Amino acid sequence: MTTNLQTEPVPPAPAAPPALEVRGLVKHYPGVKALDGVDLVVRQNEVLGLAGENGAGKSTLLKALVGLVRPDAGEIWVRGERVRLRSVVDAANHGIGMVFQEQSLVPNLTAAENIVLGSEGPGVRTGIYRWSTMRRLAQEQLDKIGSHIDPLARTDSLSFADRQMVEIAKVLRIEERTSHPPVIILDEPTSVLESQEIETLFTQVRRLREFASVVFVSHRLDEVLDVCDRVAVLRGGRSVGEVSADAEPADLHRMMIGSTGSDDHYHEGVAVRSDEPRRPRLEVRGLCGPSFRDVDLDVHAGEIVGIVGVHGSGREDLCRALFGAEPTTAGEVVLDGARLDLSGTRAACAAGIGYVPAERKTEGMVGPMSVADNMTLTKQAARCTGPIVRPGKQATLVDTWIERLRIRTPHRGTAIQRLSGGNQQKVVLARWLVAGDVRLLLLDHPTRGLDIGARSEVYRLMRELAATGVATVLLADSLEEAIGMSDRIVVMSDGRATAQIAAPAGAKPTPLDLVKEMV
Amino acid sequence: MSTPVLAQPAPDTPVVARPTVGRRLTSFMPLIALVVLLAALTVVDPGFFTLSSLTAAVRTAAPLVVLAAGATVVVLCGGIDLSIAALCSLATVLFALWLPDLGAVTLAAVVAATALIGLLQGVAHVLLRIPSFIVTLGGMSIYAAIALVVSDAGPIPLSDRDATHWLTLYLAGVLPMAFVVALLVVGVVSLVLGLTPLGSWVRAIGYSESAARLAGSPVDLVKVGAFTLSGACAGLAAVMLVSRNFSGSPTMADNLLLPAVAAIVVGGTAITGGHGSVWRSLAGALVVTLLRVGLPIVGVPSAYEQILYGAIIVAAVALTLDRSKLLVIK
Amino acid sequence: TETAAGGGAAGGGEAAAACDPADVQLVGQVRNESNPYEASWLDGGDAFAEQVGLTQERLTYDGDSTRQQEQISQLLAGDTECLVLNVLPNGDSDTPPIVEGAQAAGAYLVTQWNKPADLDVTEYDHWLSHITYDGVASGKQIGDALAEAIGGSGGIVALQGILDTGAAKDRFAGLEESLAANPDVELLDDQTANFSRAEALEVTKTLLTKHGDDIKGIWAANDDMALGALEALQQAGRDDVAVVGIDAVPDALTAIEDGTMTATVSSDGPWQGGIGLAIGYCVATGELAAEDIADEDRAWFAEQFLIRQDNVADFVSPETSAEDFACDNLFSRSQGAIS
Amino acid sequence: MTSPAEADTEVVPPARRPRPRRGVSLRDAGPPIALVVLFGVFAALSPGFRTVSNVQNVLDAAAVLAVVACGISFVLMTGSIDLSAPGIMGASAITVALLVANNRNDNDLGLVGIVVAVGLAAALGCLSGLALVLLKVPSFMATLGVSAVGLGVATLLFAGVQPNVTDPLLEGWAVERFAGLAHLTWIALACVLVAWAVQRYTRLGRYAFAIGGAEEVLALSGVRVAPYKVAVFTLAGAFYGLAGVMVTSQLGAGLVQAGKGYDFAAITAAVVGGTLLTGGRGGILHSTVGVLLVTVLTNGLVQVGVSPYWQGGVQGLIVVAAVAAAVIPQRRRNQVTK
Ligand SMILES: Nc1ncnc2c1ncn2[C@@H]1O[C@H](COP(=O)(O)OP(=O)(O)OP(=O)(O)O)[C@@H](O)[C@H]1O
Ligand SMILES: Nc1ncnc2c1ncn2[C@@H]1O[C@H](COP(=O)(O)OP(=O)(O)OP(=O)(O)O)[C@@H](O)[C@H]1O
Ligand SMILES: [Mg+2]
Ligand SMILES: [Mg+2]
Repeated sequence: MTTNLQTEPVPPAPAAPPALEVRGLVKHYPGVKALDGVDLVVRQNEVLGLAGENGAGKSTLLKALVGLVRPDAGEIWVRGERVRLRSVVDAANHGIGMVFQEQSLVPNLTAAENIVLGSEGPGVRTGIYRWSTMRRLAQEQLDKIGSHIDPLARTDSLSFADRQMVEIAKVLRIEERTSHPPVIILDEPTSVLESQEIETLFTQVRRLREFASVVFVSHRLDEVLDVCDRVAVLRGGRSVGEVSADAEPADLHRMMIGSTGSDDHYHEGVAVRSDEPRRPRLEVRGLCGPSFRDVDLDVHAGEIVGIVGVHGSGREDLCRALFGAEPTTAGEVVLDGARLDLSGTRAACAAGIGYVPAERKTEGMVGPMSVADNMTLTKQAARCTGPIVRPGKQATLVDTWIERLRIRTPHRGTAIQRLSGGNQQKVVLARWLVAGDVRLLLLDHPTRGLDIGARSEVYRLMRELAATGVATVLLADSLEEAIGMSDRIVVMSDGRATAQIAAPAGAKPTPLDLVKEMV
Repeated sequence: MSTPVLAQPAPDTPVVARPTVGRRLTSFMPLIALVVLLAALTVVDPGFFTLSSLTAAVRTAAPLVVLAAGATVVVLCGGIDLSIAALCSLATVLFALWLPDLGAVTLAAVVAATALIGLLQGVAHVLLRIPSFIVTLGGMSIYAAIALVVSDAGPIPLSDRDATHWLTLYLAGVLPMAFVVALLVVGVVSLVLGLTPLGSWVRAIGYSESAARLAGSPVDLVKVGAFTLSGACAGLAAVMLVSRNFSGSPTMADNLLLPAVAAIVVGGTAITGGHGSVWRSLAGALVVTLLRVGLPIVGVPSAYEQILYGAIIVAAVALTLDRSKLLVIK
Repeated sequence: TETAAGGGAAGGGEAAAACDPADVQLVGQVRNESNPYEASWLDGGDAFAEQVGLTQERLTYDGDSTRQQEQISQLLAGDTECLVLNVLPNGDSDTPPIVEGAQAAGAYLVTQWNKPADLDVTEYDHWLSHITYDGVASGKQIGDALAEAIGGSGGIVALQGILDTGAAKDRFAGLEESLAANPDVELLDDQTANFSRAEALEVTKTLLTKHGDDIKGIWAANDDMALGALEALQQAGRDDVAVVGIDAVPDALTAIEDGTMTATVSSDGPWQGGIGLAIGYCVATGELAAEDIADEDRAWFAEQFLIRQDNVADFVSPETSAEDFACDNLFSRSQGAIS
Repeated sequence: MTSPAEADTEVVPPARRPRPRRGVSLRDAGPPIALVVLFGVFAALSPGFRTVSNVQNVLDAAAVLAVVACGISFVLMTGSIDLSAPGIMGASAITVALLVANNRNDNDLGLVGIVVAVGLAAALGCLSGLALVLLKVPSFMATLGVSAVGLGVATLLFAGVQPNVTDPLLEGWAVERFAGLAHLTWIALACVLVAWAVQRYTRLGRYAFAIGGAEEVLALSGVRVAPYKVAVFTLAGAFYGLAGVMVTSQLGAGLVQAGKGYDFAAITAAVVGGTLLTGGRGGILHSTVGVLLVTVLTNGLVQVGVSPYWQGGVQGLIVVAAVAAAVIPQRRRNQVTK
């Protein structure tokens, strides 16, 4: 296993100029140096991975490459020519296109329109739409990535993963836009995809390499190493080196955080659990809702129960229903012996339930508000700081949690939308912890978009909470996560809980065991 | 068990983002707009800048300030209350009708009644999921009809002018009592929003209601509360109008709706919710009042007055709105 | 002829200083300039001001009660010693605060059209006069004219004005009197069209389909609505329906000349705009003492005429002459005190 | 850690999915149902209501509001609001009355006059759009300001004397009928069709829809949003201008107040029809249903004989009830209503 550790960027190959080159890029935000002299080279016909912790500056760098971020200093060269990118159109004309970390589709347009948006070409003639052409253009893109979406379906009626495929189909339109080999940037495209879709995507990425360059960002390091030819690493807004594709995830990780990490990031055994049989903390009996039926579920205090299932298995709705955010039609839920009122989120909160939604941007956080406000949004937190908010007390409380969760933010008063995705997620999680009285946590993809370090930290946190007796329901990002974190795994398929698999430390099931139950 | 070594505290010690001078200025823009407008009016007609003239202006502005203050909270929550003016008219009628029987408690009764009506509106909004625009638009015509019927379609003179006399007095000889009350309302609402979690709930609801709800904030309660406050403020403004007109009338305040919303927006509160504050509406209401009375008084002809009013009000908003807080302007 | 006493702000008119005619400030205030009647009112005020070598300050408040109050109180916060106001209050309830304000500030005030019945002009010494037209009489006059036009029997519909205005109520009361006197005329329906031409058009169309040929006549509380009704009739192809209104606006007079409209009642805008200022001017300059105005001239009905095709020519271009506004001739158009 | 390849076995046959939505759905059925119900109730209550001539009357009465609603729908689609109708309609009404044959001057421009008036209205609408995108003034205020400007311009042109229209073309619009409906009604119908085609088949219309859905995403896709916003307001202004001309034709005179009340009436109609004020949902057909609903309501209350004192109140109550009923099929637990 050779690890190619280099601290200097690779000099551009003498023969062909690199597809894209970045020299000394700097970007300051109030209180943060998002980019601090980044150098990066994207060769032609290669897949370049970009790795780094949350907040390392990956998205900022990539946005600079598509003209969305105006760098304070530094140069961008495209195919040996220095360019100034002022807008997305500018970048597209230079053959650079990007799939953004946060989904960026117009929900009320059809998938076809989204795919050709901004580069309709023959789809629009003198301002008049030609729906059949549009449809054909979109279908061509969708065929490329093997997606079976109806191009004329409204985007907001598609599933999250389908929408991601639409985005990828859309960025591939760049091929049509330039005669040059394009550079396609994918910022964490896989964080919401299932493995089947990920595989389709990778096939596409490999196909793209034939005629284009691809920049690929993911926090799943194995995935990065699997698909990329080379992985460049960012840390604190600087390029710290690169590794080749045959490196081990651990090496990559080490480079990302600048020190040695540990493989054991699921922290099994941190939680201390008494084995005496007690009444479960959460008892779900025959619960029916919009997309699940007759679900029975027990979660004991201090237990982490993972729920796995394919798309449409109804696990997400089940979670929301337990939090009172989705209506139920039948069934009963008992929390610590008291019947739970499922009529609304407030009742659930009051009963000590916390919920971390999967769609962070729209449901998890209030973007323009500060980290502190986001953290103390719950009624419980309000009780903590008293009916009259004492700024000092609130600040201490918030600062404690910023420190405990190592949230990278310039200040507690910074608007949460200015934080990197991972740090945002930590704030959302912290919301349920500040009051200190949460009894049941419903975590829907809590580590979506988090780097290994942050992820590990979240895992540790879950274990610690479990140790203090918090019951946790986890909808994991991947089967591995579900297996690693859960004490017990419930498999859901078609809206029913079909199997239960014990997963105690030391006797974990394999992913295959789960998959067998899921189909 | 080994804990993984995590990222060290960020090497570049983050500096606290301190507001720049420009940023500080933007938060005072409503006041600056007010001063600029006053200066401009004084330049056109030096007689305008006298103590008695200013006193008259703030006295005039008092009901508008109260109306706008209440509705601001609804706007901050992302809704809108179009019923304030009609409710205020109805309240003037109720006040005049109830005064002979209720005497000293009429004020409290009227404010309680309008608060209750506001509450009902809020409940209809959150329970039936009808957009606030429609609930309050419907409310507007319903209250107008009730006012017309209970007043028998005419003004009702005050049976006892002393009941509202205190509102027409002057504090320290110059500060009209009605305006003092308006300032109190603004102060109390600002304090409550600033010192309790209500403030951040209101803003969270305005920015992103679903996130606020999933964070377990009492969304429905806060919204109903906002409508209740808005109703109560309409009742209080009605008493001010009655004290000025010595009667209640079923259409007395109807024309205050657009000025009140204009006051909120001119103050720099985002009509889409989230960003803004009550004191901004105070400044906005003063700007709007100056425009309404100042332009004709300094001698602008009627047709040009409207054109100027339109232009200035747009310019004022262009000045006061803090765009750094808003991603898109709708 | 200055007296040492100076301001009239305190106490009232006993020792009111006579103003230099050049110092008198004339203000006319109406709802808006975008309707012919009120525009002509302000023009009448201008004509009078020119006659005495002054200019009139034209104020409009867009039918907005609060805005009217705001303007008045701002005006009264300035120099009020020789201020003369000729005001059209938006509604009855708007009159008391204007009166109180003028009284306290010592400005000379004449109001027109709207006044609560229980507000007594003689209790004030700066509120010089209140002028109005007898709405009950005019409502009855046109009601009778309408009854006559449809041959004394048949169905009519009424278009009411803004429901909470005194004018609308009085005029409708006049119609009811007329109906009592013409038992064969039946009121099929009454609706409000808020004194608006556009609303009258819509409402009339609906009423025409509702009552069809039963409608023989339309009684409108003002000419604007009558004109809207005429348009509706034209669009429905009906020329057998008599229409009456009030105000004698130019278009209505034309319609009467053409025979499409039956009758209206004159309200003389230019005269109203001048007379209010004239009364105030005469008192302010000391040519007329407020105490000398007879009680029956403090609140009075002005002369009005029923206009029909036979006499319409006399009213087509209302003229005001200087002598209408002479200080000794101010109350010549009085039809008697408001009871 | 297992590599993703290992988990390949996770591949499963396409799971049961909700059918993605295409075009119209049951969610949009509320307002039309409310319209039918309301129509039925009035027809049952009042014999006068269910006559053919009254149905014609309702359609005629809906004409102007329908044209205003066409304009306002585009603006609402983008998530903005437009209160400029009264001012723009007033300005265009006076302008057209002064340009076609009239009693104030010797102009007799006929159709050209109409085009000029609509052009002026479009320019005023454009002004709202520019204030929105250049000065970044929220549309609520920008259009309120433009409305005041329009009224001012109208008052200036009005100059105290009502211009009466004698132009046969314009007068004919209101008086002459084709297939039982006034020409104005056919004009309104044409407007609705044109507006619908614009919404459905032009880039402007689709982008307006998209701006309401996710404005920032358009920018990310390299679409410059500002010109489309200005265009939307200009288009809306043109519709208001035409509506002003139609009112002038109906009344036979140019009135400054020609557009009074049409702003809120049109917004109500649009919202009752199922357009969201936050943008991105609804459209011309929705608004047209809303216009019919509101007009049927106004007409029906008169036909049924509700006291004029109560009419406004009853109308408000029914509008609220209709919207409440219409949102029932689309009610979700965590739904945001603003
Ligand atoms: N618009 C902004 N305003 C202020 N600070 C910002 C802004 N965008 C990013 N930052 C800051 O710049 C730094 C880099 O952020 P960036 O989004 O590039 O990180 P990232 O590497 O993409 O992280 P993640 O893996 O979580 O997506 C972070 O500290 C972030 O808080
Ligand atoms: N209110 C609803 N009405 C009808 N169908 C719904 C509703 N809510 C969700 N669904 C559908 O029910 C199915 C279950 O959805 P859910 O998102 O809970 O699945 P999931 O197992 O969480 O999938 P994933 O792995 O993608 O998170 C989906 O097909 C979803 O689109
Ligand atoms: Mg990122
Ligand atoms: Mg899911």
